[in-house]
Amino acid sequence: MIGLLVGAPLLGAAVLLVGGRLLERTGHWLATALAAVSLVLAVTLFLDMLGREGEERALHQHLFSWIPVADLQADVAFRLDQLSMTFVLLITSVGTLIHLYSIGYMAHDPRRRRFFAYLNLFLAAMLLLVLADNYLLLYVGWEGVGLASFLLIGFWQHKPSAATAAKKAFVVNRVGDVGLSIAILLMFTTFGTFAFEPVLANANETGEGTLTAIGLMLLLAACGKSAQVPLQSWLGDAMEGPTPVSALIHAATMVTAGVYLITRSGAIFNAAPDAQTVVIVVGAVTLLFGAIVGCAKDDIKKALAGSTMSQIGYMMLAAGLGPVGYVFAIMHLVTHGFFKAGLFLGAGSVMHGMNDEVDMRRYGGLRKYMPITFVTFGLAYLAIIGFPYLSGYFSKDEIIYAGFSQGGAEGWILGGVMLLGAALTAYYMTRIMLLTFFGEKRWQPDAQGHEPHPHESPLSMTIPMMVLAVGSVGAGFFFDSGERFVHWLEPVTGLGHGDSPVSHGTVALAATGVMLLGVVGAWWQYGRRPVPVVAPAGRWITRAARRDLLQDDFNHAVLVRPGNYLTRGLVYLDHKLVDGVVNGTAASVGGLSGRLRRVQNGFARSYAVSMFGGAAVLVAATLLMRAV
Amino acid sequence: MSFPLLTATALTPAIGAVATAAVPAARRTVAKWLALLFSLATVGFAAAVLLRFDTGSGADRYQLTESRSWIEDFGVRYELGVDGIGVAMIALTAVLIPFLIGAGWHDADPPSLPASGQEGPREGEAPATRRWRPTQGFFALILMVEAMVILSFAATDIFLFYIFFEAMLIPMYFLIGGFGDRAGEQDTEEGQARQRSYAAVKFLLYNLVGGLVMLAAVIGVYVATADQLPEGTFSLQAILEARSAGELDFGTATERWLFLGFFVAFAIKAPLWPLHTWLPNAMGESTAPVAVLITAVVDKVGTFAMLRFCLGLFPEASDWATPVVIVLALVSIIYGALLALGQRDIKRLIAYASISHFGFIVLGIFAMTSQGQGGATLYMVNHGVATAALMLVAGFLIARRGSRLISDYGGVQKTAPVLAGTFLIGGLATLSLPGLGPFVSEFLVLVGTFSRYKAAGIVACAGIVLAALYVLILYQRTMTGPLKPGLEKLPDLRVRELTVVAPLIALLIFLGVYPQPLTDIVNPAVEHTLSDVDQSDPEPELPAVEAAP
Amino acid sequence: MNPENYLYLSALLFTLGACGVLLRRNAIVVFMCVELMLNAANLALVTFSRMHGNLDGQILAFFVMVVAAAEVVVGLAIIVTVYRSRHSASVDDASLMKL
Amino acid sequence: MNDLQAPDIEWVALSPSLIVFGAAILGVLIEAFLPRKQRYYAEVAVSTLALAGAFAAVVGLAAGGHASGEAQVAGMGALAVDGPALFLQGVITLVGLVSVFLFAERRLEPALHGASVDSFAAAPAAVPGGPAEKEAVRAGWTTTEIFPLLLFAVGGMLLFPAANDLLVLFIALEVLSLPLYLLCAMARRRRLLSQEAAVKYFLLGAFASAFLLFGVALLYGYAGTVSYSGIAEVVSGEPGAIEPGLAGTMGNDALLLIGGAMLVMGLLFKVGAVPFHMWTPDVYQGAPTPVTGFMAAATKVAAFGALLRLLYVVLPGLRWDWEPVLWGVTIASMVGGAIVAITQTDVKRLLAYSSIAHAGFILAGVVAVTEDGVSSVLFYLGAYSFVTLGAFAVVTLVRDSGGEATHLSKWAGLGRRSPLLASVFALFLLAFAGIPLTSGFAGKFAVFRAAADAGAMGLVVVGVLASAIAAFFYIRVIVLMFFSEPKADGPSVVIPSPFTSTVVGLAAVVTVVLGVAPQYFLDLAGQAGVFVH
Repeated sequence: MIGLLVGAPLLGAAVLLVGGRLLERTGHWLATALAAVSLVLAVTLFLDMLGREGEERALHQHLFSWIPVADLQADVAFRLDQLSMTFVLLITSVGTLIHLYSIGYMAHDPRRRRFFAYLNLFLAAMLLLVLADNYLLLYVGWEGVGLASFLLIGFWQHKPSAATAAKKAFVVNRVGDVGLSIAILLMFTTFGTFAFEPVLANANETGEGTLTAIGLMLLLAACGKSAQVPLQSWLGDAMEGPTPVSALIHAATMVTAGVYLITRSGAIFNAAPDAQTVVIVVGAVTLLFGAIVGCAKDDIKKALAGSTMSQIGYMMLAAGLGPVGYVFAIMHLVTHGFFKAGLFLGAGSVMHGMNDEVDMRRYGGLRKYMPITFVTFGLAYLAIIGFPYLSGYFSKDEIIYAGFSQGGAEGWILGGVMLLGAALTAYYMTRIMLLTFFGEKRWQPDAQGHEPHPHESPLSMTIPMMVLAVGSVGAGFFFDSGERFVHWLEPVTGLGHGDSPVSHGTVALAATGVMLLGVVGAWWQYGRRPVPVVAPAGRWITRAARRDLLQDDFNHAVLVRPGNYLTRGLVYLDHKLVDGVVNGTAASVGGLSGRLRRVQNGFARSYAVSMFGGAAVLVAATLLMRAV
Repeated sequence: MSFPLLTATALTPAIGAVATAAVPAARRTVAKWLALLFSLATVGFAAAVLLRFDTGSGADRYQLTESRSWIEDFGVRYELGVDGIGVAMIALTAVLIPFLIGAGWHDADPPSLPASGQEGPREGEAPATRRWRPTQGFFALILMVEAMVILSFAATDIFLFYIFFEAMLIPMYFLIGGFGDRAGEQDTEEGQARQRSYAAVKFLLYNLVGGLVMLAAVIGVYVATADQLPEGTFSLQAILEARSAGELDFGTATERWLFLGFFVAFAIKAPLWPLHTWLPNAMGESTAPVAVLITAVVDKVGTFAMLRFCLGLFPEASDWATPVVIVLALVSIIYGALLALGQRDIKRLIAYASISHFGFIVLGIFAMTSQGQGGATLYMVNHGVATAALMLVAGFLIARRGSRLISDYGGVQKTAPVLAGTFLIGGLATLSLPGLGPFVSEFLVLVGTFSRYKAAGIVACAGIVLAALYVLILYQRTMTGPLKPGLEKLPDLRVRELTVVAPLIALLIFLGVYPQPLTDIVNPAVEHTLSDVDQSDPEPELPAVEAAP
Repeated sequence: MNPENYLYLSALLFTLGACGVLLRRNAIVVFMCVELMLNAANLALVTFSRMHGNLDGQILAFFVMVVAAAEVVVGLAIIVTVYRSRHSASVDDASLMKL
Repeated sequence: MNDLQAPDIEWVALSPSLIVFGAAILGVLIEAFLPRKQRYYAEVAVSTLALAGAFAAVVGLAAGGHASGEAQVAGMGALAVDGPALFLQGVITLVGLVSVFLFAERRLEPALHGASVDSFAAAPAAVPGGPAEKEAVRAGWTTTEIFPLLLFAVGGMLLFPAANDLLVLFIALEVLSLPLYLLCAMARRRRLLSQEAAVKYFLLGAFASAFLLFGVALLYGYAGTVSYSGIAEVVSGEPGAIEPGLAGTMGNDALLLIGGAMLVMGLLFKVGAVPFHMWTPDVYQGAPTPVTGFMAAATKVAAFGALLRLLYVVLPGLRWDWEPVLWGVTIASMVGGAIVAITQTDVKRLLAYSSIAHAGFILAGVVAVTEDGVSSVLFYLGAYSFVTLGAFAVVTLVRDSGGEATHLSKWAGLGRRSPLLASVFALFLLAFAGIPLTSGFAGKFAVFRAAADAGAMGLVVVGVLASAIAAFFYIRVIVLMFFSEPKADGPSVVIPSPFTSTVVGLAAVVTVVLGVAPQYFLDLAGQAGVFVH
């Protein structure tokens, strides 16, 4: 049953890839159907799970023994508990919606079949990731989603930028993956296994040092996958991929895998406070980093990408707080899944109507042309900025509250940072809203000279947007009412209560306040007067933010260029030194030969001399031997 | 004495070689089909070996043994026998060869034939080279190599092994020097010939020197056994028994010298830094199938022999040498990967990648843990298949464009999506993506190494990132981006080529998802090897946990 | 008188012959020097046979003379042909083959 | 002085050499009395039969147990009939037989004036290019004297390894040398080179034999006898009957050591070991190729036989004195020969230097003073002689307008023009290089193992390195033949008569058989490992 959950989309991917031309017409429907199948399965499993009580809710399924070598026993086995269930539902639902959306979005793409194959592949990998019951199998899913994201980012391979972005994403993720693999190695040497049960159960028994090491390695992995500082650089470029991809992989699901990993490994982090602190710091830094970047970008998708980073920063931070935060991290993750997906799909719909124009400065006043998009996008917008009683409001405020409840200076700092982040969120989201849907039209004919004719997207695209909008509006309230979500997840993640210096209410109030501040600020800058089509130079901070706070320049200077020099140097050495030594010896033997040859000078008498000398030596040596 | 299965397995390709070589010059196609037929027959025999091999706990270490007297005067017997590792390697060899033949179907057509897509006949040699039969030679040589490789995998007599270890150099040498793809950096026919023969000579001399050093060591072993045992012997089993019975002890110094003698030979064969420089030349200059033959089959004899002979015969010395070997292996991993990054030539890039992978194999072998050595063995198989897939597709690509330079390609996936796809899969296997065979083995090697030498394990992990870099850069430069001029008419994979590649990919996936059959065969052998060097896996910090799941 | 002196003489002759071979250019002379060496050996043989009081040495000496004669035949034949074809009996001139 | 009594001769035991010498004399008579036209056929027939007969005789003797149990000293202590002697005599007679075929080959040279001719001068005595020669050529003369000369040489070689006293040793040396000197001078083409080779060989050979003779004299002076066994007794210090006269010189080690050294030097010259090797390249290059082949193969065999007997029968007592010296010679020969060969450009010179290196390898077996050592050397000699013969036979076939094309550059692309011949030659080269599954490897392994067994691991290591260097130039030739484009004006391969084909074929077969299934011959050599005293 659980296996089928993963199997269905995997089958789809295989069939579509192998099937070739035959499936050009029907392929996308097949893919969507299979995604839907896994959704149905997920729902049935969910209801079935609700049927059972607390402890029995977790399901196990052992398929077969994968790598049995001596003590090392890696199995292909699944584990479906509340945490996994949450993700499964999120993934399958959003996934199915986006399959549906893509049917319209990719209608005119010649390689649509492949696109859907990759989407299915992604679903399979992602489900495997959240369903695995040991870290190695999780690693498989982990790299699997990496591959899918590689393929999808680089889907328009003819664009060098896309290909580069895809490669960058994979490689940066690989760095993170190394972290995960080292963590797994450490687990094996420490616990003799890397299945969740024994590892997490015995986490406390081993030294804190080891646990900190494991924790940090896991964090490294999480940073890679969830685009957290310092491995954040790939997410922005990943927007080269088709918009549905950005929505599904780089907003709703894959990028949140890091949060899943850390929550899943809660037991380890709980026992390794130092590691937790690092997680918190990373989360906090990324939170602001992403927000700042998001404020400066004119490319709508890049701006949203920045926001994604920042939102995941929230989740990370929450996860770093330990039991106090896990639940809310996941909760925010889910709500974010809805509204961020909605936002991206909205952006996609806008681009669809605007000849794939992405520069917001060339939009403006689109609300008349595409009302549905405007409404859905708007609702998602309100949700993300934390407008009272929409999804974001609940999940984010809980996290901020949890931050304060760390108590003492730390609590104040965290709370402050997160409030600032909230303000920024409000600012850049409002900015996007204003630039896109308000003001007067700023678009012009493109290079080929056809004027874009903004129009509403087909139903197959708008329906998913509506559904997601509903989600972004209702999810938060639904989860929060009667702490439903908390009780649901508690058995897996545990729940902690810090003592916060400030009450819930105050936090909510403050959050709303800073939110308004951000909105007003944005309006002040972009709402009052017309927006220049060409971006003004801006202050240093803006310029830096436009360049993703110089992250690429940094990487290039510190990693890429020295790396190039190193390889070039080594290539030279390999040729000159390692090879040179060998060829040198050969050459020298040759030279020696040439010299010895001359002794053979053709004169019989000199031959006689050598014989005579030889004889003399022979005699002398023999006598000498006797003498000594 | 039961049916000599191993001999039959080795003899089939040998006969095939003779038969193929005997085909008259005009009948090229006949020769090709004949060769394919015999290689398939070999697969049949190898399958029989696989089935007859008993993996039960009580089973003998060496099975299907054959023992005939050959040269008593040298104390040499014709002794064959396989343990799990040997079975795995024989299976790999037998399986790969048909694909290589299929892939090289047109590689050896004389240039005058239009089929090979080369320029017209060269004047002035039509009568002179009437009896010159390159095609027949090509396939005959491949089969000859297969026969010798199988024998050296099966030989349990040191001398016997040595003979084939050395003898296989000659056909390899002719394959490298005689049949280049005419796509080198040198554009003149002459210049390419020169480069080819340079590569061939380099290959031969490196390996010959190694082999001769080993010969001295082999003689040394005989002498040592001769004055400690009733009579000198080369029989591996006899020596192992004698040692375990305490009748034989080389003595520290001697053992170390002998170990070095063997190890150098094997380190050259399975190129280990800094003895690797022959490989890029050899693989770069030879045709894709031959390149695969080198790296996927012939070189494996080296790593295989490290497991069977170095560890088996000289446990203390191996233990003594381990630190150095580990360091060399690590250097190979990183160094090979970095140089792969720096290559401008597709095949040389793959060659350096292989060097990096051989680093992993050696690392696993000398980690002296069951995961490490089991992983190393799996690695040999997986690397063989993966490189075959990648290199063969690369060969198809090169044959189409007539250039090995990465810079000559770009945007290929536009005109040849299937080719690009298969190439990508091969590449992903090379960077050991989970779900494909190499991942399993690489992970095992890492675990095995890490559990004994933490630092080494972590350094090796760096290789993973580099692998991703060089593979993806290669893919990006050749397959993606705008279409390079001259590639507009590039045809996609033909049926023959697809039938060659598809099964390899299927095999990769199978090995990645369900390697258990392989591990079942290999594990017992690894346990034996470990007991030879009397090592055992380090216990985890919390042994209590092991019982948990 | 003391027979050993003949030994010294023979050693001297032998060395003289050897030096001749090394120093003289003319093939004939070189060849004669070789003959000198042979005869030095003969002298030694005879002397020893005198000292040992058995005849082996003298028999050997006779054989050597015969052999020497045969050698002269062959040697002169070769040297003369060479002289004919290149109008010089100098050993050093015959140095086409080298290295 | 007791009264004379007729010596009793074991005619049977001596039959091999007797047959050969008889045939040689018969050959001379044929030259004297038969008309020119028929001489060639008569000579070929006689020499073939004689050598075949001699070989049969050898086999008979061996079968009669003379090789092992029945080993004896014949001809009043002059000749030994024992394992090593018979084994080597067998090899020599076979080589001689095969060489006869090479000598008799008449299809290679273009027919002159309707007469098909061999590769020997029409009138060796005539001035090259002079009227006399033209006359002889027009008359279609051929030098059929080569066959008796060959037979005499073979006869000498048969005696050489069997010689059991110093007198016979010296005589045998001269008997085998003198005909060779003459044969060297008889090339039909490039006569100047040929004559030069003869001169050099002759002068240096005579020089060497002078040394050897003086060594003989000194040993005689030391021991008072010329018979090996007698000297051996004195050396090992239990002389039979000490006569008063001996007292003066008897046991004077100076005589012994100097004499022994000079003797050994004389033999090392024939073997062609550094530093007594310098004649080899020139003579090999200049001599007519069939002669070179014969010389290279047979002389080495005979000389090593004599060397073995001398060292093992006469001087074992001095082992500790000569062993280190021979170590030096061995290493010098292996390394020197291999290194200098690298830069050679002429096939025949190349093979000459390789023969020097091989002399070194064989010496490694000699130095190991054990029974294994002896039998390994015997085996190596057997294997090596046939490879050499085959190689030179191939050389005779590769010709262009100027006769044999021996310059390496002309061999480029031979593999394309005539794959079969090139592959055979490649086989011989690989055997020289000691690649497994060829006779060369078996031999090399046997010798090295014997050396290692005797504790000379150092020699083995050096030898291994030397063979690595040697491998390089053998491979160079293979590269040239197979991997480089054929030259437009390259040489062509002549289709030979059955004679040469037999030689090449036989050599190839022997090379492979001794490589793949050497056991039988190893046994043979093993049984033949004991010298009679």
